[in-house]
Amino acid sequence: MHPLTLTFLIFGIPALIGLIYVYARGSSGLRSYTTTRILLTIPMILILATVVFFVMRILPGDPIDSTLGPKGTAEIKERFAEQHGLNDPIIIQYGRFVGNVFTLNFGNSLIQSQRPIVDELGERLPATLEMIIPATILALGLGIFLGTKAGVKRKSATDYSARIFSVMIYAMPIFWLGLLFQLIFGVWLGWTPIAGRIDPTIPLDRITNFLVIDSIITGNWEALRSVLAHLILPTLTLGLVLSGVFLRLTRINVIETNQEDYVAAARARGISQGTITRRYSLQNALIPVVTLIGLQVAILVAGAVLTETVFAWPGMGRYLIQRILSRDFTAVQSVIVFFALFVAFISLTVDILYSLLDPRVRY
Amino acid sequence: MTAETLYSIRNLTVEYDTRIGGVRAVDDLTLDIYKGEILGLVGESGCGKSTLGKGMMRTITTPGHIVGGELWFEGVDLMTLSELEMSNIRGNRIGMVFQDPMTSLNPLMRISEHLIEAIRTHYPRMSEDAARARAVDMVKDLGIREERIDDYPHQFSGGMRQRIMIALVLALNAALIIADEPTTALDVIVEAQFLDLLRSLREEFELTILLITHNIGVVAELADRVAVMYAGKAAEVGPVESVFLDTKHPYSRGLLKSVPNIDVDDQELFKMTGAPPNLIAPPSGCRFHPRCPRAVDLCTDDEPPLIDVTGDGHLASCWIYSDLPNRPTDGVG
Amino acid sequence: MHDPMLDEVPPEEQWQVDLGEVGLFRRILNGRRWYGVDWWMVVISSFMVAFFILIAFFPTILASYDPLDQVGPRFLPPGETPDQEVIVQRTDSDLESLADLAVRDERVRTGVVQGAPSSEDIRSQADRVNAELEAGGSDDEVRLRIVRFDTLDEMLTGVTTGDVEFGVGSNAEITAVLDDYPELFIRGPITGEKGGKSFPLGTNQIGQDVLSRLAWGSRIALIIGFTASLFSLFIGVPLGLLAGYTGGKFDRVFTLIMDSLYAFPGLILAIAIAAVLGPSIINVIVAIAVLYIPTYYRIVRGQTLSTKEGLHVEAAVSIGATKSSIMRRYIFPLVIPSVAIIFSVNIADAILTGAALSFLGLGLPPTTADWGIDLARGQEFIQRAWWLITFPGIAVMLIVLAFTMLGEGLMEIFNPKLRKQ
Amino acid sequence: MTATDPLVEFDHVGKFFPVPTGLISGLRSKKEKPAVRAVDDVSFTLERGEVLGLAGESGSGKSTVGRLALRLLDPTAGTVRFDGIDLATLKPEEMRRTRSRMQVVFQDPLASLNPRMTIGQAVEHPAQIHLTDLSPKQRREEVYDIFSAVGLDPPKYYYDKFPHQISGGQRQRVVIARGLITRPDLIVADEPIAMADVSVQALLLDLMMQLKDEFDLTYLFITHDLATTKYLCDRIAIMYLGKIVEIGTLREVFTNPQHPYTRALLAAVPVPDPRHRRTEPLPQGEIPNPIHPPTGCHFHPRCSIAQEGVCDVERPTLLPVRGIEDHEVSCHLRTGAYQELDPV
Repeated sequence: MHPLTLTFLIFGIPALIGLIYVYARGSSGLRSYTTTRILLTIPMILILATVVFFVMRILPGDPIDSTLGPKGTAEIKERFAEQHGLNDPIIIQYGRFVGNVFTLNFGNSLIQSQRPIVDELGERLPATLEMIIPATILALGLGIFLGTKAGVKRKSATDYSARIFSVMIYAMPIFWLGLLFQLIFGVWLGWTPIAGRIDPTIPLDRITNFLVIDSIITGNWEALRSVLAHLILPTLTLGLVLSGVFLRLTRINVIETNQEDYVAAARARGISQGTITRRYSLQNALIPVVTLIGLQVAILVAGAVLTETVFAWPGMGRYLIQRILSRDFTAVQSVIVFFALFVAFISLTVDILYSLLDPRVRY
Repeated sequence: MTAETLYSIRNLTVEYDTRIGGVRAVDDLTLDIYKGEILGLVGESGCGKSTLGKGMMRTITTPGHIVGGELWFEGVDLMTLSELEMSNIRGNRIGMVFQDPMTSLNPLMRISEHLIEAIRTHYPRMSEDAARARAVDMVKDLGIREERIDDYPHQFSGGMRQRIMIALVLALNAALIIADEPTTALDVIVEAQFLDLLRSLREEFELTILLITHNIGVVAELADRVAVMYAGKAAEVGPVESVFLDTKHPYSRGLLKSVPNIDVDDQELFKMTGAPPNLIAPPSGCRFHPRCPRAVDLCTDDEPPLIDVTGDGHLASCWIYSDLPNRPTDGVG
Repeated sequence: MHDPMLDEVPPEEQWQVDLGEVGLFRRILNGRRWYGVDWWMVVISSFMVAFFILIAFFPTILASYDPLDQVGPRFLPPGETPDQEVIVQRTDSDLESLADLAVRDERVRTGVVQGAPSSEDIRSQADRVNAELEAGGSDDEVRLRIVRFDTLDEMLTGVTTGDVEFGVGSNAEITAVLDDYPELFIRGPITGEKGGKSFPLGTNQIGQDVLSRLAWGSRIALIIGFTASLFSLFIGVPLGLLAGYTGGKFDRVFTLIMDSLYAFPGLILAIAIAAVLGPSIINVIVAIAVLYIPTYYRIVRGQTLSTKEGLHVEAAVSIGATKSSIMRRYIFPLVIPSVAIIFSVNIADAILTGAALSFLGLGLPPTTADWGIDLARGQEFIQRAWWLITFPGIAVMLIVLAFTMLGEGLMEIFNPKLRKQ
Repeated sequence: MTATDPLVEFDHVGKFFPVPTGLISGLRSKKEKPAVRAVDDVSFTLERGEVLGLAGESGSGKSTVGRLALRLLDPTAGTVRFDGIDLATLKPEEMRRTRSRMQVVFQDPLASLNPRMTIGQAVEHPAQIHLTDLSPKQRREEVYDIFSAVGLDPPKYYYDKFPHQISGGQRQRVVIARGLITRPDLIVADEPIAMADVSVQALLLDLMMQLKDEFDLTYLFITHDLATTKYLCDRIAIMYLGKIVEIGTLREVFTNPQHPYTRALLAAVPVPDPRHRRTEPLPQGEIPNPIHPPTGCHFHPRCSIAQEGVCDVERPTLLPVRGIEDHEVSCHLRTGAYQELDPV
């Protein structure tokens, strides 16, 4: 099974279940909201694809020259252009390109390896996801926990320290934080490896390209240990920076819900502060936070690109940078469009999740 | 009417610190609430009535704090209780109903969850089913269909939600209900329905209700006794008929006569001069003296005590009713 | 139904009449007691911002060298005086300086320790001397025969025994053992200059002064930050205002475009644009600016919509004010404070993105003194020179922190919801 | 524009707001889309110099009528005439000119004043727009005069103050002053005193009466508080779910209320006199959901005298009460063919 399809299954199934629940049990308002939301993502992807397509074309720099470099004689360039259909009129290229986007076939990479891009992505997407998922979990956990603590006890020591932490982390350039961790934990203390996904000397056959899963399936415990060790620093880097964003979001919302009448009413009923924080302030505060998680995906992906560069992590981000530096035109386009699909998909799922959370929307 | 006192407030003082300085919203206030009565607490905005309500429940949060005074309830001074002991009383012995029904219920919790949570907070030993049964009874008592108990707050109208708030209080057989502007956010007809409900509940559950409102008509219609507040102090306290018909304090006179009355034709509204006082630096002596037609030097010098003018519980804090020689005269009007 | 102002904290307006005249400065001062941390945040961050702007205009305050010149030995740790290469010779040798060797016709035997950088330094010094001689017209030439000894002691004994005419080694190491070789003395540094210069933040892999590069780097960072933010402000704000006020198709179309751009990972777009445009400061600015237009658009449009629904705009319509005067006097002044707050947070983001682009090698031409580039180069030598990545990183963080704290503090003070308590 | 034309005339005016639904149902043809009939077939006239009270609970459409009169909203059906002119026919520039003759006072004074403009500038702006013949100095004098007229003394002191620096009552005086400076004929007051304290309410009501004579104004006074209308108005219209159910002189409506809803309203208003006891029974239930109003007469589900087959089927229209002029009611049992069925 192609790793890419596997990844789509891991994410696709829960989203599909959510969708079925919405159409089965949701109110008419919710159903029309979801259909609108789905229909809206199509123009969104189209716009992004078009922006990327034209950004590549109209700006200076002839892709063919820069790809083939000096050794590209006239007729080699001609054959190359012909082969990749670069001579066809713009409109046809655009039509084919849009067709590819929606059929998820990204054609072949322009340079030497000429491997179908889908295979390239198949290797790299799991690598990026293997880092992004734990980072997001860390970010959400830490961010929401500290955010609630700060929001409930406003103008107290915890509130100020949490805010200082969130501003510091927000200002921290993610690639520098990575370098610092490498320096401290890698070079000085030597606790963790500082680059790559696994110790090169350990053999591990790749099934899903999710090394954690592969090493578990194949029962290769030594590989598992090495993979986990390699995961520590990148996850910590990306996770901490993201936690700053969630902390601020949760804090502002918790403060606002804490000022609502129903919190005062609950307190007047003698409900314990713990229950009030959990069931009244936090639950209501999480609704806006969930909606904004969709938007944070953009920061997550950008962060991933930088973290991969610092830790030489063979993921989508690094692949994009390498392809850009080597002027591989179609690869760059497809990776960017893939990111667009990824972002659109996540924000759509988060929106549906939001509507399931809030009874006012559900009924 | 020497009824038994349920809640006795002694010299309560509550201060808010704002950007411009400390503000005494409630200043050395003494007031008794008798068992089984409906006491109307009326006054204009900024007079401290809502703060008094919160003070009695000790739910004042920063920037406000209770500076002094005693809160005697069922033989205990609530000021001496720890926060935990106090939270046992809140909801269980003293219930509170708020002004805006739209925002007083947690939008993410069903009505049944609200009720069961409140009941089991104070009676943890009670099983889930028993709590739910009690909740259903309570809701039916207040005219809400049983099958709607699992709906969410946004599925109810304003009037219905206010009844649910009452249900939350009665579910715990609270002895005292503090209702802070309960009808202000309701339409006229729903308000009238709600007042009738409060009156019938008072009989059925022998409740004592502190009705805090700015609407003088509501107080006249529902309250047995009324306390008029001005600038953090009690200006006049007494049975509703004698306060309305034989008003003693000049401020109450002005206040009660400046309200349009639908039963009176070609009514002449009383127009009070000046504006509510500046509580950071309140006027010296009697706080109403700058706006009082009867004010004399004595009023500007020292504060008048709350005197029992008629001898049967009709109190007023005004020098007219003292026996001092230089006291102001009481030309009616 | 009506709800008279029941907030028990007495309505402020009443005694504002008497206290209205509190001077602006005093109101800022007594704001401290009330706003607490936010007040401190704004004050501290304003000083930091002022400091960075000062350095950007006058980098020479901190930078004592040109950021691009090679002014010292490579990989010199911060604060250390360089361990100079010195010539050690017998006390009885009359060799004054390297130039005296030029007259010798055969190669002069020179002792060095295996693996030390001395051989390379002495040879490059010799070349320099020969160049001077040649420039001076004489055709003499210093020719050396490098003799490698396994240890420093062997080399020094070689010099004492005359096996080699003189030896070259690290000043620190030789002085430590000089007492065991009474016949030897240190002539002085091979370059002839007295005492090596130390650099407060050390030197990088080419020998450039890290501190100077930091100072000049602030100029680049601020240029990118301000210009990119201004660029996106001048496009995003008017569009947002217009879309918010006029509504209709214009609003729907632009909102769809802006929302799609907003949801898209900005850095990727910037990378694509910067990569295609090629490394130059203008391209970086354009790439970042395009990124932040949606931010301004969304916030200003939201503010305009909520202000437009406000009663005072409906009242303005009812007094017969023209559309433009409503926009100018009733909506724009209410939206401006939030634009100022976004602007400061936006500069912080722009600087961060600029540094990220250069770190990825897509931003500025490699020769510019830019923190991102220093960090990227520094990563290669992370084992050997920790200070190469530390100081540029701190610089980026501090400048971004300054602008973010300014934005965060102001947001807290101006946000009416939070001020209610 | 003849002298006898009423200042304001509503002729079968309707205002329907589409209910926001998703994209899909949005594609369906316009007519099926559910719409809230905020104002539904309302007709009345407002004579020059008169004070017409427009009373009703939330959702009755009274505020919408106010905004339609000022053409802050365009009617979906029917015509609104101001001094005989159909407002819909005016071109934007002409409409702007006419605005000097009609002004508004909203409920929340703080929200209706621009926080970034001093109250002097706020009141001066309409003068800048409409009184173009005045020099800046004369304009400022004009503002000072209006300030004194509304009781903001000394005017110079208040000129440079910002809205948040003065009290609620003073702010509402500024809003009134802003309306008066162009010497309008009509003032639409939408709950003008609702947010003020009791003592301030009395002062504002008195001020409005005094200004009516001084500037010979006509008021459209919108409120939910019937007691205030009794104090201020000449004629009063009661609205329920977008329709006028009863309209007549103050004496008629208060002493001889015809419509069951009016009677219920009058009974429900709390009276500041402890001896008062309510006689009329209260209607059950609450105001229905405006998106799907009840069939026939909207009040029939809550009405104590509703007749099966009549009130829940036919829609009543506003007809004169028998034998009394200037008092109309929209109830089958009180007018028209079914009068004999009236149980009371």
